[in-house]
Amino acid sequence: MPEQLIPTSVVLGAWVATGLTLFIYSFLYKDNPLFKLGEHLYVGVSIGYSVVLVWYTVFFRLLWEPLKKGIAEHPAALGTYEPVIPALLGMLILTQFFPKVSWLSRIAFAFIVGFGSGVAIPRTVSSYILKQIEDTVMPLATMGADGLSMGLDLASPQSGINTIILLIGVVSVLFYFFFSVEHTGPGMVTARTGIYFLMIAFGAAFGYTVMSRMSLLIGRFRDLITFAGAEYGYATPVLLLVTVLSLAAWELATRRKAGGE
Amino acid sequence: MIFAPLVFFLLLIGGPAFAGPPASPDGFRVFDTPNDAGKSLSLVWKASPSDSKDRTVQVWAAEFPPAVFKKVAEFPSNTRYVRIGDFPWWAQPAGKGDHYVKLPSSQAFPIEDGKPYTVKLLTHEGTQDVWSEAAEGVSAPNYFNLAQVNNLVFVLAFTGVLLGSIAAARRNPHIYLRRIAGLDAVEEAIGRSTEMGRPILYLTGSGGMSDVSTIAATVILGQVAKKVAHYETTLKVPHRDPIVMAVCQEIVKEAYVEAGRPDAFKEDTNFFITDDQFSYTAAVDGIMLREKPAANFFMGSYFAESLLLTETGAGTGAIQIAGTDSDHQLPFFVTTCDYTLIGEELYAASAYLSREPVLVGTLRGQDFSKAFIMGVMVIGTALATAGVMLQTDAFNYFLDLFRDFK
Amino acid sequence: MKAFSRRMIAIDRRIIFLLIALAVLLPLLNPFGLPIKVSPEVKAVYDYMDALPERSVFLLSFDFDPSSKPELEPQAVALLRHAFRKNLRVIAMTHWITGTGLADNVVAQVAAETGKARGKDYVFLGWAPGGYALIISMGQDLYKAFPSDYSKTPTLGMPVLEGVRNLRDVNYMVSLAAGGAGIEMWYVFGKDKYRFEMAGGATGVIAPGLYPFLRSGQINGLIGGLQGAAEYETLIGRKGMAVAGMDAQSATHFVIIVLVVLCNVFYFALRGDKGKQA
Amino acid sequence: MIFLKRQLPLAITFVMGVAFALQYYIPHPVSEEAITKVSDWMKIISGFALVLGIASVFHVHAVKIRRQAPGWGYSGVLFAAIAITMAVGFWSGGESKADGAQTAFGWLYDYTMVPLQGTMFSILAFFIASAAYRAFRARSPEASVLLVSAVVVMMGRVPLGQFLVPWTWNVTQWLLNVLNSAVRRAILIGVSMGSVGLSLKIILGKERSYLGGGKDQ
Repeated sequence: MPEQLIPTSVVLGAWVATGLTLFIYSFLYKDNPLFKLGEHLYVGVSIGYSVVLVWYTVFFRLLWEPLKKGIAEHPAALGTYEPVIPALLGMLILTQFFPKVSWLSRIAFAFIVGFGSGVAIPRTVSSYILKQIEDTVMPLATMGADGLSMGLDLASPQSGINTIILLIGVVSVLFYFFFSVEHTGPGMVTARTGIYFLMIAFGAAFGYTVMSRMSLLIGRFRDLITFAGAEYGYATPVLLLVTVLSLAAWELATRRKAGGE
Repeated sequence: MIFAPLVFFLLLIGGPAFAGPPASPDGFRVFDTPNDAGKSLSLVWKASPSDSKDRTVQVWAAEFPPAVFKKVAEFPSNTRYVRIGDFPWWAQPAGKGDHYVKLPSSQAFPIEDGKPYTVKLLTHEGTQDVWSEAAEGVSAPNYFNLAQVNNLVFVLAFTGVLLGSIAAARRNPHIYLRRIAGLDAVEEAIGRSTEMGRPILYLTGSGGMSDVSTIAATVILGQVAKKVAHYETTLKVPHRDPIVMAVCQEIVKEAYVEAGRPDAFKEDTNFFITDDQFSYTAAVDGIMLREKPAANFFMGSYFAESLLLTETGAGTGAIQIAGTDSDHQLPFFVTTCDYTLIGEELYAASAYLSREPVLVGTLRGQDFSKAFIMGVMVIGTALATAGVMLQTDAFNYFLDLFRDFK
Repeated sequence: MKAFSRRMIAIDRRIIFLLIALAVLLPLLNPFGLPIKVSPEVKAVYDYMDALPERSVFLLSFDFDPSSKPELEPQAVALLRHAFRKNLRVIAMTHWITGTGLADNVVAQVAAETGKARGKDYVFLGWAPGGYALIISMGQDLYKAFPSDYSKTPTLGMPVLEGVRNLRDVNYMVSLAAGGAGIEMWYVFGKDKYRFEMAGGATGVIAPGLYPFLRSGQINGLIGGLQGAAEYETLIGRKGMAVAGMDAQSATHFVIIVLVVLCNVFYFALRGDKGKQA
Repeated sequence: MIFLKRQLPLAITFVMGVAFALQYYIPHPVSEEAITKVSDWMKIISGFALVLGIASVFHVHAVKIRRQAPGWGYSGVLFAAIAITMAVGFWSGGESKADGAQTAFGWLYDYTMVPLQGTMFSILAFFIASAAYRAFRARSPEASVLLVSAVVVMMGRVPLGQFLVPWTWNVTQWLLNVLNSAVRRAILIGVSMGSVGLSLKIILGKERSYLGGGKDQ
């Protein structure tokens, strides 16, 4: 297969993407006009994007189309007009613009907050309380072919010894969170154990995340390396030079200004 | 003890040879699957000692009155038993050790609610086939999931404990609360901002108004704003969700009124940036770099943006106080902020800051419930271990109460 | 020592940033190829694929979008290179509409470098809606599920699909997933019913959660994250993006660890001095 | 009037809260349908609320431009970016692909939003390093424990570490599978107590600050 020529729109895209990437990275040096430009462009595009998306997916698909279809098919049915309810609630939120009647928006807030609180209760109890208890409460010993045994293998998460460690960890960290109990005497020992568990876990989670964060940077750099190629018109080196030069010029200008004042 | 596996082994290889021709399954029943949304039937029959992996069971079903039967499932006859942990003891569809098969509606054999179906089993071994009696069943959706009744009881009991401790706190408001350093620092952070003449930045997290952690963050915002109102300090609250923004607007306004400083309230305290995660982060980082707030508050739920925000804030030398229930982001808050409210402490913060009996009582109620859960875990582990040692399932009557069933 | 330590402990963050940037960039430009330990779960995928006879059917499902590209693209490339080298027939597809363009590029690129022809040696079916329902429909009739491929060529009669009626005729299948649903879905609605062997490739974040599937034999192998991709590249003897990426990973981790150690050295130097003063 | 301003919102919260808490225990399809429907409603309500957000953005930046505050030019850039994105979006009918070809809207997304998102995200790699340098000091026994476990896991995760110190891999697995799960479990249980407690207080009308202050009498 012959080497494909990259379409102009892709090359243009590569330049735009590379430029914006470098502008944002320049923030690692310090706040500067290029970062401000990148930041405001980014925020602007994201707002515009949300507006378009909300228009088509919410107003069009969830509100207008069902209403239109419903009115055409069952104009008399009450269910047809159901999307009007959230539309009305949405309008109530907009009363915020008019201080006199802005209290009406509370009705919508009550609706949203009530729904959220209600939905949360049984689901939280199910997956964050009962499920967690269920997974913690495990027999410490197993009955095998050769009788009763307690697993001492640290490498197997289900072994008896790990079940005990897990139990100690959960109980001591939970104890640390007690608000109305003084952390003195045996309580202090338990709470201290809890703190150590917390710190080890936080350290481990931190160390574990390093890898996936580095993967992101590697991915980003790989794109920049790709765009450095001749087929993209050497976008990366050219734009890198432009960025560095403009930063230097800006730095000089601000220094001169500061010196002049 | 050595003989046990040997006997088992003999049974395994010898089983089919001694068992003779397959017998038709005993006690075969078909009924509506309990505790479900309908469109499914349940089949139950007694286990037989001659069940083996070489003997297969086929499920054949037809609409009633039966005309053409269709094979809908096939499996070895020594599988699909009711096991401990599948169902709670108060909602068992069949006895322990019975065979249980759930027959959901499928493309191959759709099941509709309210329609009768006939099902029979074909036991097949070698060249021999034996049909069971046919049984009829009608599927229907149910109005209550009995298997989750323990969840409901838990919620009701927790409500009771909560209301009880709130009432108790009203009668006796002097409850000991241990110190939380992050909350002692709130006042200090506000004071420092005032001294330095720099603004205070407060973020409510990434959640919408139906997220409980966002609600907690807005409640704390009210109390922070009340303290801020006493000083001549600017409060800045950039938002990702317009509804949260509107709610916070009301909360902050009210806080200034309660503090007796309605004149000091500025309409532009709360403002919206964008609903997109990383452009919001870029903009907030920009605010931190340009306006150099002396105190940054991060409350509510967060995702990957957490470190992008806190590390920038640390670079500007602000006092940073975080509070989040997002356990995956806690390591980053703990390492980059001066104070972090870990998990539950986010929900306790408003009680600490306000000292209102309702809130303090809630903490007491939560402590009781936590103690109860700790007890359940310790006792449960002991009972589960005893169950293994004594070879009994009697303790499951207790353990099942704290399992999550779907 | 004290003055130096004080200066080093308050070191400008930008120097750290620069070190990290270099630690990523240099290995990417010039991989030093640290030895990669191949885990049995990756070896299993390689062995199965390697044992397939020529012209066997290999189905690769790209169940991710550009945000997981850094980890899953190298896996896809390594698998495709292996498949094309073994002269397998490759069917590629995606369940994620946002991943369609990315998947098409990857398949076309690897095919081009190995001189394989679209329609004859491989086909990219593109995206179709339905999720699990799509798998069921592919299990019944592939040509109904995908009447035409991504470039709008009718699938019926394509040389690459000769003798393939549905998923039962697939010899090996790998789902590269950025969410648990990808691999699990392929197992529950595909492999379980239509009896083809399958493996999974996943991002580093979700891979640990898939080990139960591996242990129970629901998938015969698992490629996890960039590390898994690097292992696969090592196995096929073509070190590529992932091996270079792993070098960068090692380098950055090493830089951070050295920084942490140094910072503690400086910290103790300062504290020791303080102790003397007191 | 007081009823409308205070009692009605509280009543709505109570009814919604109780109804959707009970919804969980009802497997009937009607209950499933109700929650799907109301979730859609929430999307519609937030759609309307976006108007509020945009108004806020316009207010903030229009003021900047009018006062010619420092950096007001960037506010102009922001408006331009919003306008262009919206124009392109509506012109493309909100679709990023039409007939298999990329639309202008799709192009804008692929070459601005995607790389910018990736770039901001990847800055974490730098920050995680500088945060580690600052925070991982053996100031106290707790800090030392944090430091050691982080370093061990960092070693155990990459080929170089596994090569130099092979045992770190096993220790990493153990730390993550056992200690980390224990802590996460405890945090989750604690958090659920807090969040269920707050939800109950809201439903029962004991916490009403989200309605704009107003304490329990």
